[in-house]
Amino acid sequence: MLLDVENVSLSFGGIQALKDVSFSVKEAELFSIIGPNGAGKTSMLNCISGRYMPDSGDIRFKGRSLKGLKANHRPDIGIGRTFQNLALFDHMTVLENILVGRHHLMKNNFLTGMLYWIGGAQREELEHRRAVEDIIDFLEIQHIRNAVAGTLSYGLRKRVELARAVALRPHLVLLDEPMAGMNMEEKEDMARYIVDLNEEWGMTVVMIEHDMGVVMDISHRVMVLDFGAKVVDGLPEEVMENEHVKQAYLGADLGEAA
Amino acid sequence: DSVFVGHLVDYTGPTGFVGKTYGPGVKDAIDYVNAHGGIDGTMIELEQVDYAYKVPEAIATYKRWTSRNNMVAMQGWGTADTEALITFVAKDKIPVWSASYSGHLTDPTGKNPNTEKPAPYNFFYGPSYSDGCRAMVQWAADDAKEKGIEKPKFLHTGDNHPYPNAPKQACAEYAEELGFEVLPPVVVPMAPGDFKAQCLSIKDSGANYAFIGNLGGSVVSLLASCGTVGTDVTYMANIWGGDYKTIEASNAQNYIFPSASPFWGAEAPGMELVRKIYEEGSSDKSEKPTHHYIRGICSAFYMVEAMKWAKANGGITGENIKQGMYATADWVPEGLEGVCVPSTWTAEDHRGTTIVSVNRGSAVDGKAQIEQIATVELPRRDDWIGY
Amino acid sequence: MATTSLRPCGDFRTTYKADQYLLQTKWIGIWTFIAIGVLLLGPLVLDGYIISLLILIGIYGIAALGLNILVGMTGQISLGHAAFFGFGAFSSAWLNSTTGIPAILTIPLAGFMTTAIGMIFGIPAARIKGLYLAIATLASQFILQDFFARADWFSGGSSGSLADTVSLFGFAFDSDERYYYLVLFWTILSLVAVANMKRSRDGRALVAVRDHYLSAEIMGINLTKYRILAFGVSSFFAGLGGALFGHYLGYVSAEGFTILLSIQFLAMIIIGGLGSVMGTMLGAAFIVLLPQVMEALTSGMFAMFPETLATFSSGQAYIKEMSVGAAIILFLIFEPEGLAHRVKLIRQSWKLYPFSY
Amino acid sequence: MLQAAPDTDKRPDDNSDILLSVNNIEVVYNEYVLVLRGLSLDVERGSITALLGANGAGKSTTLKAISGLLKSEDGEITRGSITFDGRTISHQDPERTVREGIFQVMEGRRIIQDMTVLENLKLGAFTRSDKGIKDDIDLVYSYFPRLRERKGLAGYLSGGEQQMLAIGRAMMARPKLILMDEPSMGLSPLLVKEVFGIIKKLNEDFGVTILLVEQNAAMALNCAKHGYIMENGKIVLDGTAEELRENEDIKEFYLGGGGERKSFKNIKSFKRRKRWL
Amino acid sequence: MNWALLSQLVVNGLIVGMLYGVVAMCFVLIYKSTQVVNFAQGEFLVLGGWVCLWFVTDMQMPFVLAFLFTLVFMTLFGILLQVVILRPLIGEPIISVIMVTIGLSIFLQALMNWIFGNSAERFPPVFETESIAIFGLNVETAYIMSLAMSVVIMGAFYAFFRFSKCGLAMRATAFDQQVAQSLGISVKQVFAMAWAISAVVSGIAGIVIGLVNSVSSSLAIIGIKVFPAVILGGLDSIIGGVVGGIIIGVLENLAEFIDGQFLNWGNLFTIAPFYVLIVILMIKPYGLFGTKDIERI
Ligand SMILES: Nc1ncnc2c1ncn2[C@@H]1O[C@H](COP(=O)(O)OP(=O)(O)OP(=O)(O)O)[C@@H](O)[C@H]1O
Ligand SMILES: Nc1ncnc2c1ncn2[C@@H]1O[C@H](COP(=O)(O)OP(=O)(O)OP(=O)(O)O)[C@@H](O)[C@H]1O
Ligand SMILES: [Mg+2]
Ligand SMILES: [Mg+2]
Repeated sequence: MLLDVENVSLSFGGIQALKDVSFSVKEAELFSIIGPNGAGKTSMLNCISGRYMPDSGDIRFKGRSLKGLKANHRPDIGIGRTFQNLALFDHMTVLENILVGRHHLMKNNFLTGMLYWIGGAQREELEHRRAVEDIIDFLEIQHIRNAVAGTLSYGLRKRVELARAVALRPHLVLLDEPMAGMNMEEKEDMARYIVDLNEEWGMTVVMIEHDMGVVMDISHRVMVLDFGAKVVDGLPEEVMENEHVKQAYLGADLGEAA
Repeated sequence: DSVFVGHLVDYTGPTGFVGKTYGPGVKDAIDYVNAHGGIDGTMIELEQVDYAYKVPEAIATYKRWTSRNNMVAMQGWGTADTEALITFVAKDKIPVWSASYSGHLTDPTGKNPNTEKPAPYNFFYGPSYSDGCRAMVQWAADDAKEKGIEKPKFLHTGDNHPYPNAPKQACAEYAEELGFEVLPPVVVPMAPGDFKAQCLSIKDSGANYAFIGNLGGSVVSLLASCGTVGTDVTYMANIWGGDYKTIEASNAQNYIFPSASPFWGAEAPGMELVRKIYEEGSSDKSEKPTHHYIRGICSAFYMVEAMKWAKANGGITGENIKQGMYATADWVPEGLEGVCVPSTWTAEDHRGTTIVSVNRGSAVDGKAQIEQIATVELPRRDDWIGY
Repeated sequence: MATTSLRPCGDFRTTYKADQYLLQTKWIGIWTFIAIGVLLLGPLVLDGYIISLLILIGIYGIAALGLNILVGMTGQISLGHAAFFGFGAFSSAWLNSTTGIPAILTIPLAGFMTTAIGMIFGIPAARIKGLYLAIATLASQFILQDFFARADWFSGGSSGSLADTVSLFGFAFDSDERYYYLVLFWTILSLVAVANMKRSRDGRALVAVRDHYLSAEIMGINLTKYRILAFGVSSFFAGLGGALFGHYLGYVSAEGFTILLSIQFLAMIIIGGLGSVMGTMLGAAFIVLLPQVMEALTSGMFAMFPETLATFSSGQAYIKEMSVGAAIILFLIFEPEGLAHRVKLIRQSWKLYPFSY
Repeated sequence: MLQAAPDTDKRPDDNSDILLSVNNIEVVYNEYVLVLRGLSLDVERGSITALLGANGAGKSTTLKAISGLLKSEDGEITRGSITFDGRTISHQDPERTVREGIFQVMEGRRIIQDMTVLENLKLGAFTRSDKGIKDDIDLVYSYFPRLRERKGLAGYLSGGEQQMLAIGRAMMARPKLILMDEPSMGLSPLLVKEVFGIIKKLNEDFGVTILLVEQNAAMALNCAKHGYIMENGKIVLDGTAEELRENEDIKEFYLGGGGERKSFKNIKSFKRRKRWL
Repeated sequence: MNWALLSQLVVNGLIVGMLYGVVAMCFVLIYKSTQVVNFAQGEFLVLGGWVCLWFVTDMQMPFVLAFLFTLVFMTLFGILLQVVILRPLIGEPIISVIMVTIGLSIFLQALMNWIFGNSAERFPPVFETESIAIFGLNVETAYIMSLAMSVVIMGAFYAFFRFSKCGLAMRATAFDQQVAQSLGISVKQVFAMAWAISAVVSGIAGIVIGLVNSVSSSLAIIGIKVFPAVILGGLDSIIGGVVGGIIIGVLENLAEFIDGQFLNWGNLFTIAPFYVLIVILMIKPYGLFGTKDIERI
């Protein structure tokens, strides 16, 4: 098991965002979390990526407990993510945004950075630039490479966020509603990227998504949260059969692609 | 022909309170000299620049004058610009008459162990801050005797800045000599505000005499606050801290302060000329001038006469003017008898005068009433040069 | 959408290296070198006044550059920069007089001393953000100012301290013309250094912290470290500038490192353009020249029509000062994003010429 | 419980006059980025009109151009005009436009995070002075019961909850015309249906005209009467909802294939992007 | 331990602090509705002082009348300011607007020096008793006036932001001008109102300060002196402003006490508030009552 979440609970003042949720994600799996709005999906990701510390329970990654591991150290052990409400660096170009993803892989610092040519900063920058360009090509955002992120359209920003997360070179990548605000065609592209990340780049993916069509088709296993508690997890088909899910999430007529 | 003299003033900046009254004195005086034949025919081209007490502006302006107008002498203003320019003027050999009277400006050779910072081209008319304070203390000593206080207490008030601090140490030492008990100083910000707290400390410390190192609004606030609190302490000011405006604005009582010239309206042979200068001058006549204005005139006239000497002895150059300052002893500019105190500058000692007149001022229903109550002549002690 | 890219047409890059050049296009490169050439020849043609202005612009520019790293790049407003500037001036003088290290070396050393102080005063940034932090930096201003006046051993107290003339292998930078080259050297060095930093790892990290510190943290950036380091780096340039200032005057006095100067530094970078390297220099020039220009204008006006303006003659000084204030206001009304932004737009328009979009 | 806003109590079908018309506008950002290249569209009074298009096509820009919110992003209309109810509203202050009855639901929630849910709803009705406000708040709560429970600051709401609030705010405003920018974004399938229900209700019961930008084309074309497709800042196709639903390209690129859709999983090969220009 | 002195200092601190509080409120008001920190605040105060003095001395008005006229003047001044200078800056980077207020302070400073002169001028006696004794400490009557006023103003502000629609509109504008506009809020009007109110309150404070210290341009520094107070209370909290003001006032006086009695270190009066400020901020990064910004992604 790559990721084990064990009885994690989290509450904010009155609100119980998570009630001891447990699940685990296998190596190279494409795992989806679904559930009504406010069910606690994003909170779950926040716990894994270190934004929140669970009140109780434990999260183990590669067998190692994440207790007390600061958020900014988690990329080092291989956790990367995107955000539901866009969180790009609005005044940087797309290129710089993605390069920030390489931060934890780079060595050069203020001093060598200032000297640049002396002390190998330049070499390093170029190496990583190359890596980033591969990601750019893969996600087909060449045309906006030098655009200022803040000026991009919503859908494009989503894509840049994915690029930035991929740039972290994570084992486990957490995607929070990667397809929000995309039309069918773009969702198909996005789905292709995610599947490729999973199959070709060998990344383990945990994805939150409301588009049942996508979730059903591409995810290996699905977990359903409601009111902070886990309802079921299992193969997509099984989950869709679950009465509770039909009622609370899909609404009467089941399985239909949103 | 003409020679160029630069004139730095602060009308709009933090020291505008007194700057506005000193600057015009210098300008009117120079205008008067020009109007009456200049320096034996040579006109003085005076450029007045308000640098608002900002150092970089002072430097830039100075550089413009030296490089574009080949300035031969300069009338400066405050501590900030004077100190920033010390080394420049020494290098360029341009004598400066500042309105900053810091003791360490009086040491042209830097032989004083306390400072070791030579200021060969800096001059000013009037007692140094240190001497001014010493004079106050000396007067206080006599005053205490009269009042029959056997071990009077003295303290220094003022912000923790170069200007108020300038006389602090020197003055305290002299006070000790004269048998005062010197209390720890009370720090009063240079910016005005409510100073009742400080007044309470002063009151509580049981001081008999307090020296006020600040100037302008800050002094007004201090005196006002202390007036409200009700301290029976005799406040003695730095030369810039005492004038009718301060007294009227703060409604001060029995306020002691030094001066190096008569006040406006006083009778002295030289006041004739002062009045002429004022009337012919361009300064606004809305309010009557203070003694700072008159000191401005003196400062200008010493420069002018030094220039006269220089012209007679090989041309008006910075060096010659400097020599001109050393030419006469017990020197009073012609026509200003009884206005400018007889002064002597030498190559080792730039203390122009050590004679200080002590005044007492009180506000009587909103109008200041000022009387001279003593004249103190301090010894020219060597260990006091430059500090 | 290629329109959002800031590349001029007909300028294609074949390698990533080429794409990361400091001087983005051939023409910028050429112009830069021409500019440097002109600056090098400056003293031969220009008079002392201009030289001294250039020196001041250089010195303040270096310090402002530091502030821009803090405010422009990291988004931490500081109201205490003048204090660090002053600290640099005193440290260099102090080092040089006590240890006897030659001034040419104490200047950068002063920079490092200031870095240390800056990081100490930067510690609050670990927890405090935005305007709260800005006011907290006011503390460093007042505390250091108090220290200058108090610590006679360090600053010479009320009578200030002497700063030796800088000299290198017997060549003394004792005239403005000579000192100019020293300042020019450090200015160019600082500009290049900061420009380099901006395009490398830690520079990006700083901007990331400014733009969205939450996601920056998730991207593996240690917020506290960078927030405090930003203070350190910015103080280095403040100290460097201060040291150059001190040795230029030859005499350092606690007067003049007040909050007013701190605010002027802020003015420089805001007018120049937050986060822009070249802009900082433009801003410094703007602030240094503005009073000079206004002086010239007002006195010129009064010289031209003495009688019509006679009634105001007493107000000349005030009119000048007012116009300084007004100039700042008007400038920001018409160019709220600073000079750098305007320059960029102009570049855009001629790149896309003749097709305006 | 709810009185319809005045002058909108006609049946949606019996009025075919144009409420909003955008004539050949050109929009430029920061003086050099041309985004809308001569775009025109009409919105019929009392109808729902859908505006579809790829990411970056300029949909949000179009809406901002109408509501006047471009200015605060250094955008400006350099050519063409926009008329609302016969009055030209291009270049006029946004608050004015709102008072005249155009309300925009902005992309990406844009709720006021440091206020409570209730305060946000109250602000939605800022331009209103009638008595109905209280009832409408209850109405919003009846649609989104989750919101009633959330007493804290709106900033702490979940993405979807914020989206609900954004829509609720629009319901509070009761304008003549609502510009909806991707209302269903980030909502669970159940709520997506709910939201389109609301849109219909607003339109039918309260006679609010709606210009709907939506990525969920299927849903959008279901409830819309008219539709526009845009590409790179131009309208490339328009017609009644039925026509569009039948159009092959629309089927392929917006509705997801013809009859039965192929699984997302098998879309491996590059697909030739059909472009109308 | 000198209890008499201590108590007197504390009383003084409370009273002076109250005045800081009033000035602090002016900051908060502007900040709350525009996110701008007004560096020209000090000049606003002095302007109020000068204008009132002018009405009293040159126009020979009775004080009360002059007081009211001053408030009217300040209102107009505030609105004018917004129309001429701040309106064009709507939607521009906040820091630029802050910079503009700095430019404004330079401008006003010079203008007032020119018109009213650089020296300090004293109000003719306004109250029949210049000062009254509280716990053995003589306090200027003017302070009592300000005390009463500040309580009223505080109440008014509180109600204003709590209950009125404008209050909401202001907060919305502060959060995001674009969103505010999209809701039909006129950012212009909000700004105009904020600056007008703030100017008026500044006027009141300015008059009090003038009565106590005599009016002089250098009083503008108080604008910067209250920064710690504002921050201490929390930038966006009216009550916080006042509490902060009082705390700083008392702190200054306690510092003076400790300094004068024990340390003799000098200058604690000016520096101490800042040390304390930093300590408190380290514990409560948003001041005592400031709302913390939402850290949610
Ligand atoms: N920092 C916080 N403070 C207070 N409440 C919070 C916080 N974060 C989340 N919540 C609450 O916890 C609940 C779960 O939030 P979360 O964002 O995890 O929902 P979600 O499953 O992502 O919903 P959606 O699908 O709409 O994004 C929500 O009701 C939200 O109000
Ligand atoms: N402030 C801005 N400055 C410069 N360019 C901008 C700005 N805002 C948007 N753009 C550009 O305008 C184009 C259209 O943006 P817009 O947001 O209208 O697209 P959209 O149709 O809403 O896309 P999406 O469906 O992803 O929201 C994009 O290419 C974007 O880069
Ligand atoms: Mg979520
Ligand atoms: Mg959009």
